[in-house]
Amino acid sequence: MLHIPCPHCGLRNETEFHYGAEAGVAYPEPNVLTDSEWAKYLHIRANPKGWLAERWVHFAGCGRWFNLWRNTITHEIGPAYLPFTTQPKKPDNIGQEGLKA
Amino acid sequence: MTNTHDTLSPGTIGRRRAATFPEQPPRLWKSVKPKKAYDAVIVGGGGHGLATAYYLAKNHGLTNIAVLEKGWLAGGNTARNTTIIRSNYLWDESAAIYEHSLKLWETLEEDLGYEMFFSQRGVLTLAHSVSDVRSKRRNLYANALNGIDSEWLTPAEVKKLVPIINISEDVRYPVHGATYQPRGGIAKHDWVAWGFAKAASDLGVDIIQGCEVTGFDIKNNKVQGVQTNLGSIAAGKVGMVGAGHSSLLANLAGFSIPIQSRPLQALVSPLLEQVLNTVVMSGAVHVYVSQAHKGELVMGAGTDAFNSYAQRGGFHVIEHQLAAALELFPIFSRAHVLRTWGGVVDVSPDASPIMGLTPVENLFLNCGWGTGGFKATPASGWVMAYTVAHGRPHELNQAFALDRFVTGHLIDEHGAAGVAH
Amino acid sequence: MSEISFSFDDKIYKGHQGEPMVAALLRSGMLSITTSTYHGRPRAVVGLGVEEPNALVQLVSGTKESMLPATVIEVADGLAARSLTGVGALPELPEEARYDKTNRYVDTLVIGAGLAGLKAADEHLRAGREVLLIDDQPKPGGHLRHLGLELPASLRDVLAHKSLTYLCRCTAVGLYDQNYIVAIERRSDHLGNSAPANRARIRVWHIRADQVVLAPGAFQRPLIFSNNDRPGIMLSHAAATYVAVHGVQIFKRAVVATVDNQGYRDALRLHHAGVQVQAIYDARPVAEGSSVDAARATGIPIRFRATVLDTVSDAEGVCESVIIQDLDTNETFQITADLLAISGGWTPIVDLATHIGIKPKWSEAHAAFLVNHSTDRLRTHGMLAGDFGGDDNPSIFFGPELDEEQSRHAYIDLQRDTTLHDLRRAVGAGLNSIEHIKRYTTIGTAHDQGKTSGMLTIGALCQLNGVAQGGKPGLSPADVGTLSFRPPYIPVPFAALAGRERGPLSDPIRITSLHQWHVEAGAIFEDVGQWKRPWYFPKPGECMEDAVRRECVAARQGVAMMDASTLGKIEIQGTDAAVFLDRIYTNMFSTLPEGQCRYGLMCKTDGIVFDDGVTTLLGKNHFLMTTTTGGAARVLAWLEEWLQTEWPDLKVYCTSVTEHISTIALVGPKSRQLLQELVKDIDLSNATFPFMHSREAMIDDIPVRIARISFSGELAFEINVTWGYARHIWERLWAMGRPYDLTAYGTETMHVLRAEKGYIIVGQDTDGTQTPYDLNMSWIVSKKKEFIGKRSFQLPYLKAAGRLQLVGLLSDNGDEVIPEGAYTTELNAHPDEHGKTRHTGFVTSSYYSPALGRAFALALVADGLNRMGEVVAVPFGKKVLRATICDAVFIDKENIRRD
Amino acid sequence: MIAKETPLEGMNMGTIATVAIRELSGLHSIDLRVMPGSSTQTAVVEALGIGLPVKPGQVLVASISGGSEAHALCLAPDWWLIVGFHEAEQKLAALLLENHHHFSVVDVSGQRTTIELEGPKVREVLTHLWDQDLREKSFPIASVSQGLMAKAPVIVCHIAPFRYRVMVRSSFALHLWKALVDAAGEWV
Repeated sequence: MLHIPCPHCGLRNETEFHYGAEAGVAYPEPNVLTDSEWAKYLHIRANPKGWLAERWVHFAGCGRWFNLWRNTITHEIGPAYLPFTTQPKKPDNIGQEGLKA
Repeated sequence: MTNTHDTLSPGTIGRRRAATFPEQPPRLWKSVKPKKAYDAVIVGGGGHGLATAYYLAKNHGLTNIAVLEKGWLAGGNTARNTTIIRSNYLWDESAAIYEHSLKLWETLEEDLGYEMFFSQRGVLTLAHSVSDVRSKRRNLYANALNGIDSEWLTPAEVKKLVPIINISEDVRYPVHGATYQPRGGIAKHDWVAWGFAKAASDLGVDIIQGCEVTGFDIKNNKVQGVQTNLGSIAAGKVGMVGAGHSSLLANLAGFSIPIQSRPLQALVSPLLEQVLNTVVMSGAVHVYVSQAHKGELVMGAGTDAFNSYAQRGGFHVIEHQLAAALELFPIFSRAHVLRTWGGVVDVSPDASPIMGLTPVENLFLNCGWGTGGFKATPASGWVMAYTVAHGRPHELNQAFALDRFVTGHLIDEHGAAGVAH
Repeated sequence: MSEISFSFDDKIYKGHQGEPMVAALLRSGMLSITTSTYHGRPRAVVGLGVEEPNALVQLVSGTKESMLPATVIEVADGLAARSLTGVGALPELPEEARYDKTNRYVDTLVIGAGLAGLKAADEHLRAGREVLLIDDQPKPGGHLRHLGLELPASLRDVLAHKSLTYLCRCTAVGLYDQNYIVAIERRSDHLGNSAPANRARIRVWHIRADQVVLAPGAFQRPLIFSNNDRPGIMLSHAAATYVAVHGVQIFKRAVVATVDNQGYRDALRLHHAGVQVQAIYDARPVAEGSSVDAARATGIPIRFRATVLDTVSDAEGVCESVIIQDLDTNETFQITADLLAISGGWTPIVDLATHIGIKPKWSEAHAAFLVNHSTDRLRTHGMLAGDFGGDDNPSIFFGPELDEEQSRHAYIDLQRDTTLHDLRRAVGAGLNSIEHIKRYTTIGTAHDQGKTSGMLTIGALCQLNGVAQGGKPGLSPADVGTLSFRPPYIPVPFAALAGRERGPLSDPIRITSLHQWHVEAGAIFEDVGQWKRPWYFPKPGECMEDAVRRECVAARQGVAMMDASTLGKIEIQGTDAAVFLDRIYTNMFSTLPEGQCRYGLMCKTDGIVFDDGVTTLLGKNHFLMTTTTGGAARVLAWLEEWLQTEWPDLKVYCTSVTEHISTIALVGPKSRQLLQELVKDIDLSNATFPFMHSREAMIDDIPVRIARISFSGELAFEINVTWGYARHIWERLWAMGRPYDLTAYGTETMHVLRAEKGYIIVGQDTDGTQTPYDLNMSWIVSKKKEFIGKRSFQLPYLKAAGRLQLVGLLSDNGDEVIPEGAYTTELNAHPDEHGKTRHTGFVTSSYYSPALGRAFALALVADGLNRMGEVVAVPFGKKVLRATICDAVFIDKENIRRD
Repeated sequence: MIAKETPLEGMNMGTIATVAIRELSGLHSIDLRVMPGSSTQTAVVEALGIGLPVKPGQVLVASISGGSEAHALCLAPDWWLIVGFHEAEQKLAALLLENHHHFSVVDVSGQRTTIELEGPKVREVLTHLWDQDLREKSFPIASVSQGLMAKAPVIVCHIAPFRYRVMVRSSFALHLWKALVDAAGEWV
């Protein structure tokens, strides 16, 4: 049960959120893209081992979308940030529970 | 060797000893150090990778090959799944490969000369609502046309087959019926991998553990070999069969694939007297349960919602799953959760695997099996061996090519068939 | 302590209220309490708590728990248990106990109320923090309790602190990310018959702590020698505790085999309790410390570099004498003993720490894996952190070298009956990972999850690999690594984890404002997601088919009404609302005049139909969107996602009003006449209130919004009213409708009526692979604007020829309703050599139509729109029907009836 | 006047000595959406005549005409639920017609019903079903939070000492009622 920092409501349990995969993939101008570029937008999202900037929506709370740095190996949670704001830099391992990514 | 193991259960209440396993052969496989070069290298020593190596050697005569496993052999999803085997998939393309797999399962123990506790005890897939019944029946009709054994059972027939199931109308999601595939069943997951490993090893395949691929040598868009923590290994052909880590391997080779890695959890109970001789699945309430040979209940959950490589998930997923299980099987209330664990499954957008060629010549891909890869182990190895050997897909994996995401020809198993366990 | 009676294997025993069941059994002389799982060897209790591998029982009384170690069962009056051989049984009796769950947030959670845990709690309390202290024992004190000692006064004060909550009988079973802990509190079993009926038997605690302190203590470990499983062989700490604290007097002559000073301490306790300790055999070359000195002073013979090699049993298999080996000379000798007390060192309980991925580190000095961890969030204390206290200087010794035959009886995992020989075979088979060896031998997979056997396995592998490599020392435990520990720390009943989510509470049941009316009217319900919707309303004696036909006829010929309240409803307001809807829907909404309604279809970015519904322009920049029942939450989330993450510049707000507005569909040629009797303030005639228009009106002074929307093709009105007045409106209509024979209908009739008109149900006539074109709805795809999903229509496969297209299907035999889901094939299709028959599509909806007087169906058929009039086969079961492809609209193609 | 029905029809149980659970019938409520800090928000506040709490999670209690109390609940940065203020819509009607103001007002009185819990055991009952932090320091009086209770979407308000309100979607109300009664099993 991840404890996720909603920028508006504070820390809440994972069950109040829905996951939205990689953050920062903007909706492209569809009609200038080749089929393969369009397919990339439709289907391909980053899946790194380590820190991932990803989207979450606090569906059971304030209903707002936000972005979050999270480590996919250690489940460390990094900073959250709002859409259309500057992305905080990728966190160093903050050593939560002493784990190293 | 099929269908003989279930009779071990006395089926009566009373103290009994647990069933035992037969003795293992004196040697399973040789652990070796990598050579400088191979004709083909398979990256990933799970069930699929080992099966690929075995069929490359057996069907295609390629024996100068190596399987590279970064951890311990078959320690990934092969060791972590709930071992359900069935072929009653909705879409023709899926049905074809899973049925091919089931046919291979039916002779696999003889073929490999190795016992795997493959037990065709039947798989029940429950329907809990009017729309659930509709889609399950469609599945049934599709199976009939594809030559796959599948029957429709009424709630009373379900009860007859699995007496401990609660078919009362009063439960939150009552049983409205079920599809039943009698040829479906389970096998002992570790032994399946070990069987392939032993057979491949016996045919001269090098099995190399603790060997992590850190890069690909690619020249003129053609793969030349792999870099590993144990040094560079030249290879004429490379198959990527890395399950949860597929997208990382693809990135190392310079391309992206539509894969997200998710935790998938499962659990097991202590040994119990036999109460369940059939595999029971319910996508609607997230229950996948069988009782293994020795007597433990083995249950699968759904995937956790987020990407993770941690091989663990949230406990709420387990709690929810048990609540659902007790609605169906009140008798389980006194069973215990002994152990929970998680795997890393690679999920594709249409919940179907991705198999075949990649943008890099002589580099082949097999991934995206999501929650359902165990049952496909033999066929996956079979068609990947063909693909690696011939440099083109087998007819059974043609439809599962990477380019389907560009053409739009998805094989959407979660749209209609529910969860692909 | 009051004396009580309990039964074990149908015999009555006396015990002290609250003492461990094994203590009472041992005191009664009951030593061998079961036989082993596979080998059938007699077995007795070995340990003190959850690490116990042998003494498994099933409760026959109370909740009939399927499997528990008798070491953790507190005896109470009326308790009844029976022995198990490692295989539990599930009684087919209803579970009547209550289970519950609770959530707790706390500054500091301390796990373990031994000395280390209590001291940590004290520190945190002094720092002004709130502390939750949980411990799996009935009383605090940890090892002190096993020594029969009271807590020092200072620690009693800790327990009394106002900022401390102490939960006994509460076991932390899992440590999860961000300091989330699941703990299991046993609340009533120890009370026996006097437990209150409404008391939850087990409470699951979901704890989130800013800081977690792990002070779980350690298990004593056994040694590996031949016949090390015999009754009479016990961990020394357990033996001494049963004898010295619980008054067990069945042992006369003891031998202690040790690798650390704990063996001396326990030897002293046995000695002081009157057991004749014949000797202490210490595998170490030398030992120092106060306990060693004290043992010497009592005159107990001590022999170094000696350990136990084998045991000899009596006819019952009980330990009678012990064979000791001199480790330097390999000489052996035999000594009689009815108690062999083993002290193989300590194994700190690393389980919880490893749950979140912390790797324990091997410490040579402690001969143990430790987790020495100190961060802001998580700290380890006590033995886990290496604070073994006392004067210990343990040796890394797991047992003497054993030959082939001896290894066959040298048990590593008592529950699984796995021996050193099994390990040898595994290593010989080429396995070198401890995970492989575990899987090959099944060591560590039983009820105790290897609490005592795990470390023995590691030790044995070190030895075996040493031998294999032709010299000593072989591997260090650090090279082998630990087995992975997974939650839960102890087995947890399914029932506890299901908690309150049983029966009707297992998943929410959603009901509409009219639900109670439907119940009273005898409706049969269907589950649609979490909703209960009336499926049909049978009159007495009617079957479903009868009821549905009657309801259909009423709607087409008279007037009928249904509860459509489950449809999702979303208010969409703002100056950009129309622009927004144009992007969301495939068709145009910016051209919709005020007061009018329009059907819309939405796709996902992949071009696949996702939801549909009617949207009304209520006023300037103010829309009311309806969605499918199942799609309500999905669609609102979809709208919000685009607004928030792609188009924040659009001035649009969306608000769900699904429950605020109840919807009653009044359908049929007589609906206008009936409704007009209730609606006085507006004229319902077609001229002033045309199709797809919406009007505000009053019924009995209640404001309603009426829309001329028809999902049946009939003249129909949708009456929208706030939840609290819905039942009044419904009942008024019902009363007024009596002369019209107003008929209530359910979802099945709704499906028939809409299918007769070729109206799709997303999710039934689509399966997640259809574009609007496939549904013969090119008319709804705007060419003039961009919208979500449009680009994907250009993908090769989505515009390819031969796609499945929605058509009608009429079977030759009009009485036969084709099964939904059945596939179509060419007329002369036959199975190929693989037994496969090519199909051309499938039936999505199929009903008997009273209006048509025959059965009809909708189907998705390859290239179906170009194959009108062609005959296809529909095989199912043993039957093959013939059916003709036709237009999907079966009734009133000219749309005359709706006005 | 025709009586308005409520999802729980004024059901109540328990006792204030441990915990009392009752439906509060007929609370009027509107959803207000407006950009925080905008001139429109200023205009809305002025028209309403009551303030709006600034941060999600805050509740502002305002006296309104007739001596009754209205509660303004901040649910998200641009989202308020205003409870017990019948004239709110009317007060904002004129403003809605002004083109340059972007905000929305929706009557949602029927969307939810309110269950009030009161008594010394109230927190114990709630913590059985509510996985959010109810400690005074995290959720003091005049706090509000949205979440899931027994899987039903709810808004929880801390109204007064040992008194909480749970606003639940009407379709889930009976389910939640049963869950609360079950959770209170050891006290009522």
